[in-house]
Amino acid sequence: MILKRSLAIVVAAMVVAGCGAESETSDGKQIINIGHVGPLTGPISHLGKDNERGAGLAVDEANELDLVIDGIPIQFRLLSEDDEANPQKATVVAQKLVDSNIVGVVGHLNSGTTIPASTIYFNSGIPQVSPSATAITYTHQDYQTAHRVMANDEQQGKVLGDYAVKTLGAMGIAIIDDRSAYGKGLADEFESAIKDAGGKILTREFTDITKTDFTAILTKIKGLNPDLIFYGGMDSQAGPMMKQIKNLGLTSLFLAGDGVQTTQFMVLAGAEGEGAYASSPGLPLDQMAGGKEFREKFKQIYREDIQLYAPYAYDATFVMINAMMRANSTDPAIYLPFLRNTDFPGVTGRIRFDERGDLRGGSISLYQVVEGKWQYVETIGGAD
Amino acid sequence: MKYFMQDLWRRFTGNRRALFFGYVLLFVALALLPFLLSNTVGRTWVRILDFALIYAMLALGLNIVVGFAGLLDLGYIAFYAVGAYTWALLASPQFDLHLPFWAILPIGAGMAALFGVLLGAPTLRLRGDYLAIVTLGFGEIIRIFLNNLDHPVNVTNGPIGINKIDPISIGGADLTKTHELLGIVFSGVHIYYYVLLILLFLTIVICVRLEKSRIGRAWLAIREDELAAQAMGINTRNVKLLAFALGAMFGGVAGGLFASLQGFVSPESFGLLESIMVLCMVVLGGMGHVYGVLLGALLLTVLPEILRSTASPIQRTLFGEVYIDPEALRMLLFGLALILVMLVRPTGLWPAPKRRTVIDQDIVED
Amino acid sequence: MDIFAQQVLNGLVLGSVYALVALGYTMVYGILGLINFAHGEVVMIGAMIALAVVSALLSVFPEMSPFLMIALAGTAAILVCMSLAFFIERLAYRPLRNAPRLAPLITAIGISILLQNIAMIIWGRKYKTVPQIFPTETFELFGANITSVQIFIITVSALLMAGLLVIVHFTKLGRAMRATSESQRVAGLMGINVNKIISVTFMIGAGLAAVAGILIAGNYSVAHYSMGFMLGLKAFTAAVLGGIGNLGGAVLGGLLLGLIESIGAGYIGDLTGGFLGSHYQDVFAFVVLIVVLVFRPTGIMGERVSERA
Amino acid sequence: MSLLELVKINKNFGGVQALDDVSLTINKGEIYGLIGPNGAGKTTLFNVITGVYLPNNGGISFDQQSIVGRKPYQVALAGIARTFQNIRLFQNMTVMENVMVGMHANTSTGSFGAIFSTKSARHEEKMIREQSAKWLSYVGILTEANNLARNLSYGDQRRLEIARALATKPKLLALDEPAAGMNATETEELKLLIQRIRNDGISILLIEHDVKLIMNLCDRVAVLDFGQKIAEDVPQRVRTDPKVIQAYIGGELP
Repeated sequence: MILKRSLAIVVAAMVVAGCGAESETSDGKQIINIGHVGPLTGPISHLGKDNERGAGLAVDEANELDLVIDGIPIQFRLLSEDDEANPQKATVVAQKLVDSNIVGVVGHLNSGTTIPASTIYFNSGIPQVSPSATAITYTHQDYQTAHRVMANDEQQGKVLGDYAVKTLGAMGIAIIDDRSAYGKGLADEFESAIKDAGGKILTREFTDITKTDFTAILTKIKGLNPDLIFYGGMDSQAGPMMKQIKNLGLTSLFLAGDGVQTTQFMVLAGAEGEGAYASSPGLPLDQMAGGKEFREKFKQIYREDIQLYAPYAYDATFVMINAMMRANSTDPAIYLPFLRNTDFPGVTGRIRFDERGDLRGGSISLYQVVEGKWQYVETIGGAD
Repeated sequence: MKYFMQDLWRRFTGNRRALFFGYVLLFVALALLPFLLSNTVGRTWVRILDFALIYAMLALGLNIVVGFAGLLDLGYIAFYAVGAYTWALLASPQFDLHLPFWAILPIGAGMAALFGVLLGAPTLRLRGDYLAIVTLGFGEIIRIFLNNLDHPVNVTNGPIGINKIDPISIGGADLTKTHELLGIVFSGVHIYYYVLLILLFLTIVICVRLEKSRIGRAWLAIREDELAAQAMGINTRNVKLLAFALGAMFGGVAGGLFASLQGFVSPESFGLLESIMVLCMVVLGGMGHVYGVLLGALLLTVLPEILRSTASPIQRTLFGEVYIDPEALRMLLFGLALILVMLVRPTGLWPAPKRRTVIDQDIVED
Repeated sequence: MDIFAQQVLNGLVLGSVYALVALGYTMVYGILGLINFAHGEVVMIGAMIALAVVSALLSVFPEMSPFLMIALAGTAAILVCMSLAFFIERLAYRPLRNAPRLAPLITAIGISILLQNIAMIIWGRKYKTVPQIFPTETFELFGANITSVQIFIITVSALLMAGLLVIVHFTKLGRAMRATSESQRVAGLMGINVNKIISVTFMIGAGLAAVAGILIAGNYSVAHYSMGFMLGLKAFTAAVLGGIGNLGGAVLGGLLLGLIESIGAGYIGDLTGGFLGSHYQDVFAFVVLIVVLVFRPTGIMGERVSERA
Repeated sequence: MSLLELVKINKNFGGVQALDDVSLTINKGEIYGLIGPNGAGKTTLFNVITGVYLPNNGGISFDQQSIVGRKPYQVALAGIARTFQNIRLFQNMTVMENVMVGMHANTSTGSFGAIFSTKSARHEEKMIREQSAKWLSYVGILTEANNLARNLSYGDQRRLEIARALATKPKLLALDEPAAGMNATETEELKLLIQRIRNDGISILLIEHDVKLIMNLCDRVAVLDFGQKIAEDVPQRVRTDPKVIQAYIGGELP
């Protein structure tokens, strides 16, 4: 009885929801659905929204081109879902998107949600391009559908480790991570790169994404007097952390991954952010063809700066559309092999996939905060 | 289910044939439901239903602890985690163990029950809200350990989680894949629906039987008045531990099924909010009342999903434009629903009936 | 620099904030026996309001004295939080005063979800920076570094806690509050307007929460709509550790929790050969809580409630 | 023959001597009364006997066994059933269920039996219901069986508490002010009930404020004052004991 009652509600709700889900536009174009998933509620929802906007901008731009695939005029539509950064919800919305006849999905944001969802996309043959999931596991499941347009933890951690020891000359190193899949993954890879390069790990400390007080671990680190502190985590922690580092009188260098190379970090760290290093996969946006335009257009439309991964979501969407164009088909089964063979000049760099779906020869750029701005330092890697 | 159906049909018809007919109808309806859903509103809803059944099992387990024995447990999700990780460790490439489901299910249930006793034991002297915060602490401790047991020895992979967990398979047939039987195509979520439905049915039977038994009465007695219960010769310590253990057991089974359905577990799934959500199901539905709790679990799993699909269309229909972010609105309405339901029905949507027939009328009239 | 002194100082700063928030929990619990789960969200609203006021003032009167600015922002935050608490109690708790014990707990959770999402709609999803209206200066104290903001936090918390103790123990209002927490029925018979006292208790707690919100936002320079939830839980833990319902206990519990977290994260890792490092920071806090409660089931300063027959 | 024997029981709360070297003996088949002015330590003594409080020193033996340090439920299992001064029923359970809980001590179905509804479990459950119904009719409230305990009248709640205690099959029934708040008719009915229980072979310890009831009902009476036993004898002699009269100045004694 209960089930029947709720069923009635469900059906009623879906009828309401179903309004406006036509398969053709008024001017006779066929609508092609591309899914996007990220956390749109909860503590990291600002990043989810950022990705959604990046993907949305790509879809809008593609639609302005009046694309024709296999003789049919096409209009793309982005179906965006909220996975709340919760693995269980991630599979529900993944299934929901599959049900809505998407031809591909841009997402998810976190590795923790991308991995369980990838099974559902794989089983349904839906190509998936994650803009920002960097855990190695994601592409090591032998799913032909799984791709990402960002260097994975191993690639990035290695570059950062080498850079810390060889370029910055740091020997004694303290590592902090935020115990998220991203932070831990990056910190682990960084640690092994440091050891390979002959550096010494003085301590590994931990925090979590709900904290803003790091004085206890920083004080402990201060007692060890490291040359460099590495943080595997996001900007919203790194900002206050940087302040506390300076307030405690620590003089060690500060290095972090792509989660920190943001304007938000500089805003949060303020003057204390000066001198911090962070990496970002790909090339600097402003050096890339269309990069500057993308940044300005983004700001103009959403009245907010890019948070973090929007350019990657933008690229991920275009990589997918590009594969459809080359395959001359929107059928996932047909364009999937074309997606694997992508060679696309994205705003974040040249995008090609290896046999696992990882970014091939992904280059990593390093930046430093100089006079309150992220200053490009150099790009490492990029060759095959 | 039996008591519920009997009650309902007696009230409407008082007719035994109608009762039988009711059973058949319910059976058919439940069996056809996934097909109906996947053909009208999409297969997602079958998956949502799967999760609703898992949550129902969880809520019924928590109801033993909170509803029957009156022990406010805010860390119940820990047992769900223990069950899920037990399954994940025993049936995945992690240690290259691939035990069959009929072996893991009891092991997972046993592990969870063991944890129930271990975590329950130190809390026996505590009452009310002290118990709440300690159980909350235990829940967090379990999650933090799962999140960090990747070194010095790697057990859980830490925050990365465990992937490629074996699904339930019968005779070599993987139940998360699509199968064809008698010309009907069953997809993974459909098959899991039936598996979960059977297990939920068993859970309900067990809960109802326990409630009406000597043990159940002892729980209720402790909930009502612990000292008076002791004066009746009830060993409150053992009976409370039994409640923790049995409640945890259901959590463990639900966790194992969750792990095998998802194929992936990570500590993110077992946070404090999940514990609170399950508690909301119990209280909102009607604490101590098996069918009320069932209703609460189904509503609180399905409601957010309905809001997910309706938050922006409704705005568009009403105002012609989407003013509030649909996601924010969804959670806003959810919070509001919790408050309103409690204000209107403080004992829950479907509380335990005030008069229970525990005595046959003929004994009274003797 | 003396590492140990620094860790103790870190713990005290963290602990004084916990203590301020814990007082709100413990006051409401003492008087109603209710875990006000939405209290952490009140802290967040306090921080957000103050931040909004400061930002507005900075853009309109950039030359205004920082002290006046913080005073205005503080007043606004306190007033908003107090009225918020008034309405929360009135709408979500009062109707349930005679309901089953868990019903108000669920409305509290509902309020918490509601406030978070309202804040998200109003102030957005991003972490917001708190402008530094005072220059940060660092001082040396017993070999430890302390910033001007931290000194401010400890001083303000200590003053507020002392003030609260004076109100509760030496004023008519305080007597009425204590009487109400002993027995609402008897207090009512003695001519005390119980509903009013409960409202006032909620509002005082909310005022403290608003101040705590401002102090936290000022110290860490960030504010976010989800900042209140974990903080609230920690503070609740602190209140229970000290003995819930007991004001002195809340202060003690808050300071202790701060010290445990700080010293635990700083030293336990080395003592256990790296096995229990700073990732178990929250575990230490909970383990101490559990151990204390196992030996003293009503907290450190809680009354021993022996079961009467 | 003695059933319960207290030897030099002392109990103090934070320096206040609530019980001071109290010794007393209750014989089998006896109705034993315990009186004393407010604050004399009656309820404390009661709680010491039933295991709620641990005495600071002293011995308690019941049925030739020491029960000092036993938990309340162990005391109940040993054969001492009790009622409470301020009625403590299981309010939201039915009258019948309350008595069924009383049967807990003498039944054995565990969770296994309950879940699988084994034959012995069903058999025992049937026995529990029949026995409970019997106890309800014994105290005269069988017609209320299906009502919630909290909906009973005051007098019936007292009766239910007694029925529930009897269901544990005690050797000694300890009643803490059972007549409190009762009118004359109800008290008279209670008196008959207590006598009937005694005649059925259960010894009774009765704490009462209603001195008249004690004097009419009890075989022997002990008087407590400031934690000390100041008299113990048959009612007629206690009534005329000068120490007792002294303790009750204000003329409460009839």
